[in-house]
Amino acid sequence: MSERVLFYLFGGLAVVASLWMVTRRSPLASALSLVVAFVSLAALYAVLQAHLLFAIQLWVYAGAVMVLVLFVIMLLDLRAEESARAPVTTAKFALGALVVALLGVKALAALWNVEAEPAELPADFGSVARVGELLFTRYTLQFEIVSILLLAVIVAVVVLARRRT
Amino acid sequence: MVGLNEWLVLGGVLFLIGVVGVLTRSNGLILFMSLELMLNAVNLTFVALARYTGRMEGHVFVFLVTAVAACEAAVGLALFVGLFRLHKSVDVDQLNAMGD
Amino acid sequence: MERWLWLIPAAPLATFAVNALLALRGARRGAGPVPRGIVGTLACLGPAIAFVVSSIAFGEIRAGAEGAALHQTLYTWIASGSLSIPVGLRVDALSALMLLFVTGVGTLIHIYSTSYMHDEPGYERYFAYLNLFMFAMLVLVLADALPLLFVGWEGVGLCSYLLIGFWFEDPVKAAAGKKAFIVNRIGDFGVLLAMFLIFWTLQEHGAPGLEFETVRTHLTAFTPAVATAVCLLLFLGAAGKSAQIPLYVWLPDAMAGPTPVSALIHAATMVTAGVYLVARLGFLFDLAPVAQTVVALVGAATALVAATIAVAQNDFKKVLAYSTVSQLGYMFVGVGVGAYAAGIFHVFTHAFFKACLFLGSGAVIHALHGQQDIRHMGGLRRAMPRTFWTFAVATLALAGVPPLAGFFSKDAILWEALVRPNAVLPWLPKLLWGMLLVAAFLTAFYMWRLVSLVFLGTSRVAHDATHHLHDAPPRMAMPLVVLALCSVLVGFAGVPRFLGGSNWIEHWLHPAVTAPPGDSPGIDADGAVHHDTTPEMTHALQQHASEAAAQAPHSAAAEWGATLLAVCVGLAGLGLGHLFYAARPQLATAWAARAGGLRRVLESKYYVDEVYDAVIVQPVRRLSESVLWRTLDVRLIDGVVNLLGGITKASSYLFRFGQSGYVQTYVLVVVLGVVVLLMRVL
Amino acid sequence: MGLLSTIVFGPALVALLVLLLPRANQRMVRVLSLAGMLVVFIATCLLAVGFDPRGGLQCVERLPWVERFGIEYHVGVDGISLWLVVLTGLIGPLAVLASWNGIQERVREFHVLLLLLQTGMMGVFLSLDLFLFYVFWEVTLVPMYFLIGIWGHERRLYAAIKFFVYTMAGSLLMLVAILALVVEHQKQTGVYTFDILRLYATQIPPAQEVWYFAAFALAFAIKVPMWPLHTWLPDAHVEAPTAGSVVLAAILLKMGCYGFLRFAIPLFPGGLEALLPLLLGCAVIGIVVGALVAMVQPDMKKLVAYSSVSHLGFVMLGLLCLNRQGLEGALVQMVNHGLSTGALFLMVGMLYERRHTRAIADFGGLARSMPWFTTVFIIVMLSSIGLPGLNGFVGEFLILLGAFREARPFAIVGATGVVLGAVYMLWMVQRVFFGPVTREANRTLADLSRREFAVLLPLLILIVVLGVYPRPILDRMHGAVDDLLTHVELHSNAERRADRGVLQPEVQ
Repeated sequence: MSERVLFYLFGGLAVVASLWMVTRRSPLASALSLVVAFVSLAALYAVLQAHLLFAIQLWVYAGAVMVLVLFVIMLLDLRAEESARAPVTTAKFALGALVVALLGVKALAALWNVEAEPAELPADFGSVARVGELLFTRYTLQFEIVSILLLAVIVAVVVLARRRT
Repeated sequence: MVGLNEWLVLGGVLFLIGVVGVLTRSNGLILFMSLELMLNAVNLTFVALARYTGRMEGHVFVFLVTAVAACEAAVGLALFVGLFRLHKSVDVDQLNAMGD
Repeated sequence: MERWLWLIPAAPLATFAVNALLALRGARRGAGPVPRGIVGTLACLGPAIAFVVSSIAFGEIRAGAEGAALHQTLYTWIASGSLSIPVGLRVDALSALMLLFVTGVGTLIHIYSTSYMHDEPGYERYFAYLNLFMFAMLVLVLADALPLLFVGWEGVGLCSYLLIGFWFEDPVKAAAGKKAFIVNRIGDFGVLLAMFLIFWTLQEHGAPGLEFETVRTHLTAFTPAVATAVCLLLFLGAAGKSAQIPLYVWLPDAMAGPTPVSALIHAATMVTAGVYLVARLGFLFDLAPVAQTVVALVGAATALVAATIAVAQNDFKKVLAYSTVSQLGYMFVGVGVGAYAAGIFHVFTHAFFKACLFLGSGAVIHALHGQQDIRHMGGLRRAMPRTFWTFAVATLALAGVPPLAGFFSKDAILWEALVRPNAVLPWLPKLLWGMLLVAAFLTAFYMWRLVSLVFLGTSRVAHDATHHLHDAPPRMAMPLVVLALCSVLVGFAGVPRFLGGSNWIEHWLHPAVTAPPGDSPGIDADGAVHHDTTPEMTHALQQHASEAAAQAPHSAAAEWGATLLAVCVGLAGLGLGHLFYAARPQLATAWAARAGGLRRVLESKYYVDEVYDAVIVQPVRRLSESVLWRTLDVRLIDGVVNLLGGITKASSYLFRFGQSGYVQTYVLVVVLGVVVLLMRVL
Repeated sequence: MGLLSTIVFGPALVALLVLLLPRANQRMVRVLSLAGMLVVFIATCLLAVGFDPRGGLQCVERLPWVERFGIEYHVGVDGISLWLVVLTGLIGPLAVLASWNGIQERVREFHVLLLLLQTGMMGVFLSLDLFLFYVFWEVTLVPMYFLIGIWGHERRLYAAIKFFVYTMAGSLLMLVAILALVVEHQKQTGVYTFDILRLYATQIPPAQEVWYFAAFALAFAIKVPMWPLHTWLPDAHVEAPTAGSVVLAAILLKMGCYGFLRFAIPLFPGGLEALLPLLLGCAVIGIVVGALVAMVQPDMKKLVAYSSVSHLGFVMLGLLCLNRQGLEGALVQMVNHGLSTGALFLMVGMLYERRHTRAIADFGGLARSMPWFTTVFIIVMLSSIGLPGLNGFVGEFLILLGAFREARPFAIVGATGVVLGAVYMLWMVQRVFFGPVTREANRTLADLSRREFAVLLPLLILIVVLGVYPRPILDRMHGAVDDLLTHVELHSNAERRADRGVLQPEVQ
């Protein structure tokens, strides 16, 4: 029973925070609401027995990425801009809403109709050891590719951020 | 037990919220955050499916997606910093140098 | 000896290489000058070695049997399919004679140049060009096949271009060089096509090759039509190189070059290459009476026209140039009527006296510091006796005064032109003879006019130039004297039979210029060609033809008469020239005033250059510029291309609206795409 | 990696290395590029030395690429491609040397593109797989486009786009024909293959063969360029930097001629037969009109460009004749044109570096201030107008000799190009080098520097040596030319065979 409670609690929190994020005029507010959404999602991962991912979600998303975002927002000092313009123009919003509605009706209906029974889980499901085992056996190549990608990004960011003299 | 369909719909809703953000917001940073939200919605779907199939591959993919998202965040934000230096703005409505 | 033939062209080539490097080194700023003595000696050494080797070769052929030849193949130049062009050198009677005077006169002129060009800044360059010319000319003469001859042929043209434009800073001189090259190229076009025609004709006959000997031994391959085509094409080339109508216009302009060059290239050697070519392939021309007729007629017309122009020229060298054109016409009449020996004989004698005349003119111009206008000369006899005497001897030789060289050779041509029957135009021999006689008269007249105006009478030399007047210095005088002596002596190589001589030169050349017995179509007395005769009959007919031409029905008395008439005409010309320009100058002025129009036409060379310019050069330029380039290329073809481009560009404007550059528009499109997909799938 | 792969990919490899160099170190970039080009050139020389003159494809390398469609990495060299490869190898280092001072901006990018272009050209000449060939064919397009578009002169964009669109338009049609041919071959034999040796055997109905041939011929004719598809050439040449002009004239144009020999003619001999009069006509018109238009150009580079149109007309005339002399003449002439026109563009570029103008009217009397330059220029000019004893004559002579048998009227008209060639070249030389010095700036021009002389010297030596002794080149062609002729004769109709008698042994 607690699972259903947790689902609605954190699921609802995530949805509300997301909506809040999309509609805020100030990027700072948006970012903070997104942190809330990410934390809620982390909680949901825990509900789904994904222990490692729970940790990663907290560290990487709610932690590292969002700190980075906040840092940039503050660095750029975007207050001047946020007051100058409406967050969303009406036409744009109408168009977006229409498209999303079209997409949403069909897609959500389809998703709602999916039926499945939860599987029997082994004891160590979602543990670091299991994920690590997969990563270093079947998905080594993908793992290595990501590591190279990270390396490339480090170089790229250094190049991009360097001030031209 | 929460049904798989509920998890999926939750993921779908989050995703759609992200889409709305990408489509409607002109502030580049918020646009970027909406994108992150969409990625997370997909991640949620992965994790839910892993839970209901009992297979761990979903977790691996979330792991990889997270790594890629982190990369994207780093590069994307660096680009925004660069853009802001150039135009004093991160408003994507004003960025159409490719158009004309 | 055969193994050393390559030395003949190699010697001047080597000295050319050294002098060219010295010239280029001298052109570098700051390089010290090379002593002129070294350069000059080197330059003379090349042709001198060639002369020595040529003399040895000549002696060897004289010692050999009739028709003997030296032959050396160096390597295969081009090989493709059945075509194989070896670089082969061949010395037979004809080329040996040519070699001898080319290297002999060439050496003399090199020696003369060391003095004449001494104060020129481009001394090394000059000798490099001159050596290169010797090389090319010797290749031309030594070649055993048409392609190699063509190498020399174009090579001498190139050197002529370079030497005419030697003083390149003068645009007129540079243009003269260019004109010479281009007009020669028109002729080369003919030679090229002739080569192709010969090759494929022989290929069908199973004997692909371009060697003269191959042609000579496969004459049956040539039908009259093909032979005529080949010969006319070759003659186009010969007319270009040897300045015949209509391609003679470059030679007078070529006088822009240094005077020794005019003597060597534009009088003695290169310009006679066309005559040499016709004589070399004489056996082929014998098969093409139509072509022969054309050659003879063009030659006679050139001889006459050029002589009339020479009468009215006031530039020392131009007079000599037109005289050369006219004499070349004589030679072509000789080879055109089939009297190759007579034609080559005139080439031979002409080389000496015309070289002497040009070098004499060079001595005068040198003494007068570049003055070439004969109206500003006169009375130079006293100041320049050596030059005067040698010049006078050469003039008399040219005028055909017996027993100087020109008398024998000119007379041989006149006589052959009169007695050789023509199958195409029966009345041609008499016409040719008449034209040549008139030309001979004019030649004597304008030459003595020249002598009178330059050396006789009173001096009209500009005052400040009179102090520096000097006779030719030793190194210039020596060649003059040698050449003058030769002008006296070389004629005795061809003393005709009726004067008690043996006509050595005809016997000497006979085996080289005629078809070998037994392997050629027959020619009867009328010059008509029979292909259906057996070899024996052919041989008999040929014998008959040559004997008929040589003796019956003309008696020695007729020959005596014709010769006397020619001599009288020459003397009359000289006399009239003396009367007009030395004895009673006012007569000349009066006549010139009376025929002012004629004089203007002659002075302007019949306006031929102007006509060519208006009829050919300008229209072609205008066509190229305004029609082919600006209209066809730029407007039409590019117009179509740009139109297509424009259409594409215009249609792309339509699609550009989609490419707004706004990120969100793109995202919207993507999402819409997903919507559409979902609609279909779900 | 085999010799041919080294030759093809060597330059690309060097390009990668160059990319790693620091941007600021221009000298290093130049030295490395030069070294790379030289190594490739030495490799091509080794290829020529080890070449078996008896003919046949040699040094073949073969690897599967896309097996499902029978696409392979298949390279090999024969007597037809050999000398073009060597010429490409030779021009490479010269192009780098020629840009030593002239290119000062984006040096690294320039050399990378030059090296990539080298790879593309080598690939075109060595590919034996139609797909591979097409890839390389297009690869050459891109670097050239940028070379013109970035480092060109005033109207560079117009010229670059014109060049690109012209060539692209032709090659797209060729791609269609390639695919159609492969499908046709698959229908007949059941296998997909792009191997030209196997495609040679495809039987195509005569009615369609013409269209196949036309599609290929259009692509190649644009590249050659044949009149009237030549108008991109003057613009591209005039606007390109010196190295670009040199490579364009010396190598890129030959790709068109080579395409005819390797692909269009042996694949569709029947198509050639049908279109022969048209092509011959265009070739001959190209000779004459190219020369006439060259005559009146006020711009030196444009003049040389139009002279290329004329010279390439000769090449086409020779190779369309399909007899030994004509074909071998055309092959020799391709090399000769590469040497002489390459040298001419180099020298015009040197003048441009000194005076920043190419207008003939801005010069005059240069022979006084630049005697070495003038000497070299005149020698090259003489080679270009086919003076016997220099290389240009050998090709022209063989071409006209061959054409004189197969297409006599065309040969006669074409031979007038010999006269016209002399007219425009001599006229230009007269106006540029002779006469009085009319502009003060021309009085003190520097003569050839050591580097410039080093660039021209190899060309000069080859111009003289190949004129006096062209056999090393000719002898290695005979085998390949015989193979080609035999193939074409076998695949064209019997009537023509009897008429031409090329299969009958010629009397040696």
